[in-house]
Amino acid sequence: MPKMNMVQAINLAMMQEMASDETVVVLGEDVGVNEGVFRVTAGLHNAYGADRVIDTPLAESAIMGTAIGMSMGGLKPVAEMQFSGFSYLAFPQLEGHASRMRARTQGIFTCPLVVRMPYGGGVRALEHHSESREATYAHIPGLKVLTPSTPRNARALLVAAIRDPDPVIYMEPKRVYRAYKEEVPDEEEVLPIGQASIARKGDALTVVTWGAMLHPTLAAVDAVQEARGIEIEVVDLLTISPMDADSFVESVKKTGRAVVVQEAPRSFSVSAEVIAHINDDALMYLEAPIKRITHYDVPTPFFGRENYYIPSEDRIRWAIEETLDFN
Amino acid sequence: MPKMNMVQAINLAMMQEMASDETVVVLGEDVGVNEGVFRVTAGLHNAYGADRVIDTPLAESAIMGTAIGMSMGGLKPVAEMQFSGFSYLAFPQLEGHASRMRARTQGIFTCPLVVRMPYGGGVRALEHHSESREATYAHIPGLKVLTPSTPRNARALLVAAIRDPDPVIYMEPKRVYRAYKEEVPDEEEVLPIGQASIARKGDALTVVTWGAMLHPTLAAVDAVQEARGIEIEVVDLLTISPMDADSFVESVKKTGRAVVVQEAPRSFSVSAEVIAHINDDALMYLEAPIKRITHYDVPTPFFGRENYYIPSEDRIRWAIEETLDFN
Amino acid sequence: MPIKKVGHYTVEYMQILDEKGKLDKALEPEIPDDRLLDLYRHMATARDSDNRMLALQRQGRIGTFPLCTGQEAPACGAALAMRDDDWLVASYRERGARMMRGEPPTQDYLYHNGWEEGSALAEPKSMLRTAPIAIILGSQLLHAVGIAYAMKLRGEKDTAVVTFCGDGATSQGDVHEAMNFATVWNVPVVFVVQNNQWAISHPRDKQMKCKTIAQRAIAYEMPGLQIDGNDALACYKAISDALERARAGEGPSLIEAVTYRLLMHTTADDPKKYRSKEEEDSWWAKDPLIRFRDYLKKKKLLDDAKIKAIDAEIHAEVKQHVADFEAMGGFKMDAPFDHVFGTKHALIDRQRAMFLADLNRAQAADQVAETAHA
Amino acid sequence: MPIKKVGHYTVEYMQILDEKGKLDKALEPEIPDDRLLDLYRHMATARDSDNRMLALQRQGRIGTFPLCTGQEAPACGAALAMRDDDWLVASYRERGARMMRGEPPTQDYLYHNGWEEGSALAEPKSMLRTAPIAIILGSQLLHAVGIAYAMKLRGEKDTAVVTFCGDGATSQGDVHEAMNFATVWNVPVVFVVQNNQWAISHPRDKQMKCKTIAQRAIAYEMPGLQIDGNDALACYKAISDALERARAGEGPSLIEAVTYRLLMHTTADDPKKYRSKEEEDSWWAKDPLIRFRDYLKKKKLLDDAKIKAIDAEIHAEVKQHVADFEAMGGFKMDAPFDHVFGTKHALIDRQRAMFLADLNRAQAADQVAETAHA
Ligand SMILES: Cc1ncc(C[n+]2csc(CCOP(=O)(O)OP(=O)(O)O)c2C)c(N)n1
Ligand SMILES: Cc1ncc(C[n+]2csc(CCOP(=O)(O)OP(=O)(O)O)c2C)c(N)n1
Ligand SMILES: [Mg+2]
Ligand SMILES: [Mg+2]
Repeated sequence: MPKMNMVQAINLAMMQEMASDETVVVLGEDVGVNEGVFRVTAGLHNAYGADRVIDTPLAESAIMGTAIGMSMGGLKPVAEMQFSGFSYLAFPQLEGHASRMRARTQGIFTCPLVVRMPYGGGVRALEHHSESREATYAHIPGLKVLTPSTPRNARALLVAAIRDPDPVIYMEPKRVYRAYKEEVPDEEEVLPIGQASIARKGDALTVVTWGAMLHPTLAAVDAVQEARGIEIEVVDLLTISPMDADSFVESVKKTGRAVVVQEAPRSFSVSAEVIAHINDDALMYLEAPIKRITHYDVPTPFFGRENYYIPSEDRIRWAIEETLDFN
Repeated sequence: MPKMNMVQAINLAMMQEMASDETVVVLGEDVGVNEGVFRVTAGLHNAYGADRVIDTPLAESAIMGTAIGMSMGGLKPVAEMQFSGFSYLAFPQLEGHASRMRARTQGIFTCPLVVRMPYGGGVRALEHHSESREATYAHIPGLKVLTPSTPRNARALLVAAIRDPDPVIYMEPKRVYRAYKEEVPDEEEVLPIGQASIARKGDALTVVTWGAMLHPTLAAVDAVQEARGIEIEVVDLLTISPMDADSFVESVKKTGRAVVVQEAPRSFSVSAEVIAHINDDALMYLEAPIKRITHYDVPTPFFGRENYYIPSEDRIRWAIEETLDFN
Repeated sequence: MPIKKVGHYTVEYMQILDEKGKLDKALEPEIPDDRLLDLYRHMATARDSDNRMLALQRQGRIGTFPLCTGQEAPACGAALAMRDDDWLVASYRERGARMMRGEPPTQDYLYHNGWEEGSALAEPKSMLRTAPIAIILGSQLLHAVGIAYAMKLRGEKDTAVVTFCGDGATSQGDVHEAMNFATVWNVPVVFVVQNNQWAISHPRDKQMKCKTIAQRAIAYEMPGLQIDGNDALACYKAISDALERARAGEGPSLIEAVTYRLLMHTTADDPKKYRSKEEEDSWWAKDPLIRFRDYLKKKKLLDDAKIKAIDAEIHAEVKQHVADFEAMGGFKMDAPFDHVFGTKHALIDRQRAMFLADLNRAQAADQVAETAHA
Repeated sequence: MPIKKVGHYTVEYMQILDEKGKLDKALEPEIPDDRLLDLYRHMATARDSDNRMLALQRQGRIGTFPLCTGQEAPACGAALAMRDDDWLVASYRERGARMMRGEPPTQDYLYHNGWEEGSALAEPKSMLRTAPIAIILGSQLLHAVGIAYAMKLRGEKDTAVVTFCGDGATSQGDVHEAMNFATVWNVPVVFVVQNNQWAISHPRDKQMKCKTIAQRAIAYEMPGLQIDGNDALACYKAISDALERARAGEGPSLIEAVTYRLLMHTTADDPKKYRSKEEEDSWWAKDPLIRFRDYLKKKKLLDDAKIKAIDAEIHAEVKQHVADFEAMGGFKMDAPFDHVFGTKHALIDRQRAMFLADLNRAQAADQVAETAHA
């Protein structure tokens, strides 16, 4: 199997889906000739031409609104928001139409489309280029929200997203884009939407995380495991909405202790939903409060301070240790 | 004290604040000559003229963006979104600017402004006119989000919002607009932002709710109290963000049982945040899982079905009973 | 090099059948007699339906709805110019166009009584190319552009999209973005703006400073035309011409149809708050339905007796449709769970189960209550 | 009534000092010598700063930043035309204008090295009327309109707002909404579009079909003018004239400054992916800085020796600013908690306490690690 970074893996998914399904089109700012500001769409324009790999004028609402029209008209658009920070201009179209075209028409019209967007911090970027707002999309019924965490699952989830009959928000943790390589099969690989993955098996504590946070989490977990000779379970959500609550609820029933790690600000976030599910179905198994390690409820600072605000391996490790030690 | 419905009470707040502070301006669609589609701005245009009560062209992003400019330029704009369902067009300006102008410039520039919007269902309205998406705003650091529940607190909170140095999202439960009247003092009354209210005192169980849901909640609570001869504590959040977690955490420490009632869809919502706070600071006091009574994770149905989707007094009562009976 | 002129633009206005019924023979479109009668019938049906729905709404038998009285010409004129496999991407004031495309009026009633079933119809075939009513102003124009792009990419040569919005909606950013994308992509779209002078209480001259909406086309180097929107012939002709250009690969056009909303914005609105009886009267004098009816009379396609008969027929039909609508029922309460996603997920299934349990419990409680009262 | 013409519009282009250095005497603005030299100095400083920052960025000593080389004329020309109590609401490519308004260049370096301190300055007074850099394309034009509304309502008679965006940004809905609101409100705003031919990799002719951006003004019944944006005199004059109209209560104007981004979009961009060396060269031949310098030479305000001296001075200053910037430090790590709200709240206080506890723990751990290594 070839080794790829996440950029290459996402590219592979689009390359192959465009080859096998001629209704798939890619659109966005600078996605064609320039091959994307992160080169995620490299080679697509060359291979499939300007009509299927569309360099759009500069307007996110229009990219989203026309993608909705394309999906109603029989295409499968994969729209790129250059950065998630500008995707809010497309939010009204997503909230008002994509998420409920199916409900509005009881399935007569649907919006099978994907919105890809790099998100998250840690790359020393300008203002608006480092936020993590998956909760904003996840709270809208009718949208599916995915956050891959590794090259291999990024590819397999994007394939699933493109084939899915619903609008899918596909949030790419840009900090992972070129962070490392992983084996990714050339042949088709599809991961089911709505299903979490157990990234580490264990029984001492459950950590729930997703996206870029998987990596400092695994490092922290490794450190604690080594120091204490225990095994910690790590649940990588992969799909934020609809959430696979069973994955971590079952885990917590076993471990009795949980930590949630997210890059987003603390309040009204995905971590709260994870806690709510544990409360629903595993409260009586809990031996300690669930700790959440998050960004704080402050506007995302410019990059000079960002490393102090995004959860670090240290902060995650301390939270795990404290939760283990609670009694 | 005169008796007023919520429309009149909100109107009173604007009328008086415009009188005492000439930098206060009101802007929005149909807020002037027409006095608002719900007549919430009745009399303002007459009293303060078209320059301070501004009938804008039809564009929510522009209403918000110009309001931001006005606030930077020394005015205190009170912008109306005709319905919260159209406020998402203003979301990029709120997320990208209003919420972080202060952080971006370390306080050199600020956006003291209020965005009023009727929200919520139960009034047999057209599509997009019945959603309850307070979580969407609450998740953005730098925004304050308020949901009054009665005429009197609506007035006192709006006064606070207008005087506040930060951008405040003021969500008006339109189902309550004309539902009933309450005594509202003519004299100044200001409620602190960021502080919940104890709507009923009790020790058997804690119900946390806000906005329109306060009323079916109180009815359900009354029914259970009467049937069982117990006392239930009801916390009315009033401010969604920044949340007054102590209010219900302290209550739960006393009661050991809690129910959260919200009109919004279930997942990634304010109720999850309430549960997360209880987990943080009162987990070990809990004698039962916290039940949440919510809308479901489906696009808000048209009004023919809405009564089955918005929490009813019955559903709230059953949840309270089940939580009381849990052991 | 003094200041150079680098562009020249003009804005044009078209009227074929004027307020006084005077006809411009040179511009008169050729329309077969049966189609002309069909146009009249649908304009009149839309009008009758408005009246009927208004009465129903006042009696609480239907929800809030927007009225189309006075604006029948652009909608029905468009539908007459369109083919079944053209797409209609309308707003909420094009009742007549939807009917002309074959939508049973019961759909409209259902929709405005709060049932998704009212916008969920796969038949006739044209319904699959009739987008549901769009309420977020201006947002639908982008869908129209995307649909047109899809048609073009999929190699459809002979189809186009007609999309509608109001004068107020033109202030929305989406409308600008749609016109810009459409012209850059050169896709087959006809943008029809129903300039009915008001956006709820906001008058056109405070909505924009430009003298015409047609001149907005200049910003996109697109053909733009202002027409008398109360003149059904001008509506038909302008939209036909634009459709022809679209089909020929010549791209989008903008048509400003100058018309008037004769009644309230919706049943929740009171126009007395913001406009005068005189103004309204001046527009009743330009009533598109009367004007078109008189044209058909002059053409000897109608006479007073025939008009009376047709109007009575329409009235009876509308009444029947309302009766049909009111006989409908048994809507599936958990249908929203069927349509949130096109795939199954445990989370939705569990919530449906919770929903149904509560529903059953409520119904059981109701039965107990009823029995007790019996 | 055949088709009537109801509107006539023309679009104009202004150039004063052409590519070859030829001057239109009739249009030449009267600018005092010291101001002309000041303009040169700031254009040259912006250019030198670009180069310096590029080097720093490549060495990892500063973050990603947008370059302004080639576009000094519209920004500096605007600043020259403005007063201290006019508002500047710019985008991210107006480095020169900010400096001319008195912003120390260290601010720019701080900002682009990830510190809010770089956009948090209350002095000189003009800084309180210089909005922070706006990155969300087009969004700032609405702020400009709101600020202008506030000025007008507060009775300021002699002040106006100059706002900037790029050719790409004009595709955004916010830009349309801003121009519409500005004209309806008749507020004192000058919209300057820096049409630098590219939006990252997207060329102007695929951004819009219209031949000029100036003609967009027709859509709002607003004065619009296309100018040579590499001609500092034209930039100054067009913006001065528009400001004068604005101050006189005649409302907003649109100016399209035709220019070129000679270097990369930002340091993260590689223009070789999408445009040719020939194209770039053809625009280097129109370099606004050289052209303006030669004008000053012809005016005998400069000669080669003076130029050399000034350029060396600028170079030394920029170097000094960089040194000053790099000497800065000790930023308060928990400052974001100070500025999330203007009021105190327990939730924020608690989170700050958590933050500080973790920060201290991390620093303590670092010290332990350092001690261990020592
Ligand atoms: C984005 C958005 N904002 C506000 C509204 C509320 N609203 C419904 S219709 C209307 C006026 C529309 O005026 P116009 O576009 O002229 O269309 P008309 O109703 O006159 O046909 C308003 C403000 C809405 N539906 N969508
Ligand atoms: C709303 C929004 N979308 C996307 C971006 C990312 N982006 C930054 S600059 C740029 C191109 C801007 O082109 P133009 O407006 O012509 O200005 P220029 O950079 O050429 O000065 C893009 C796409 C952004 N900053 N804001
Ligand atoms: Mg209108
Ligand atoms: Mg540009």
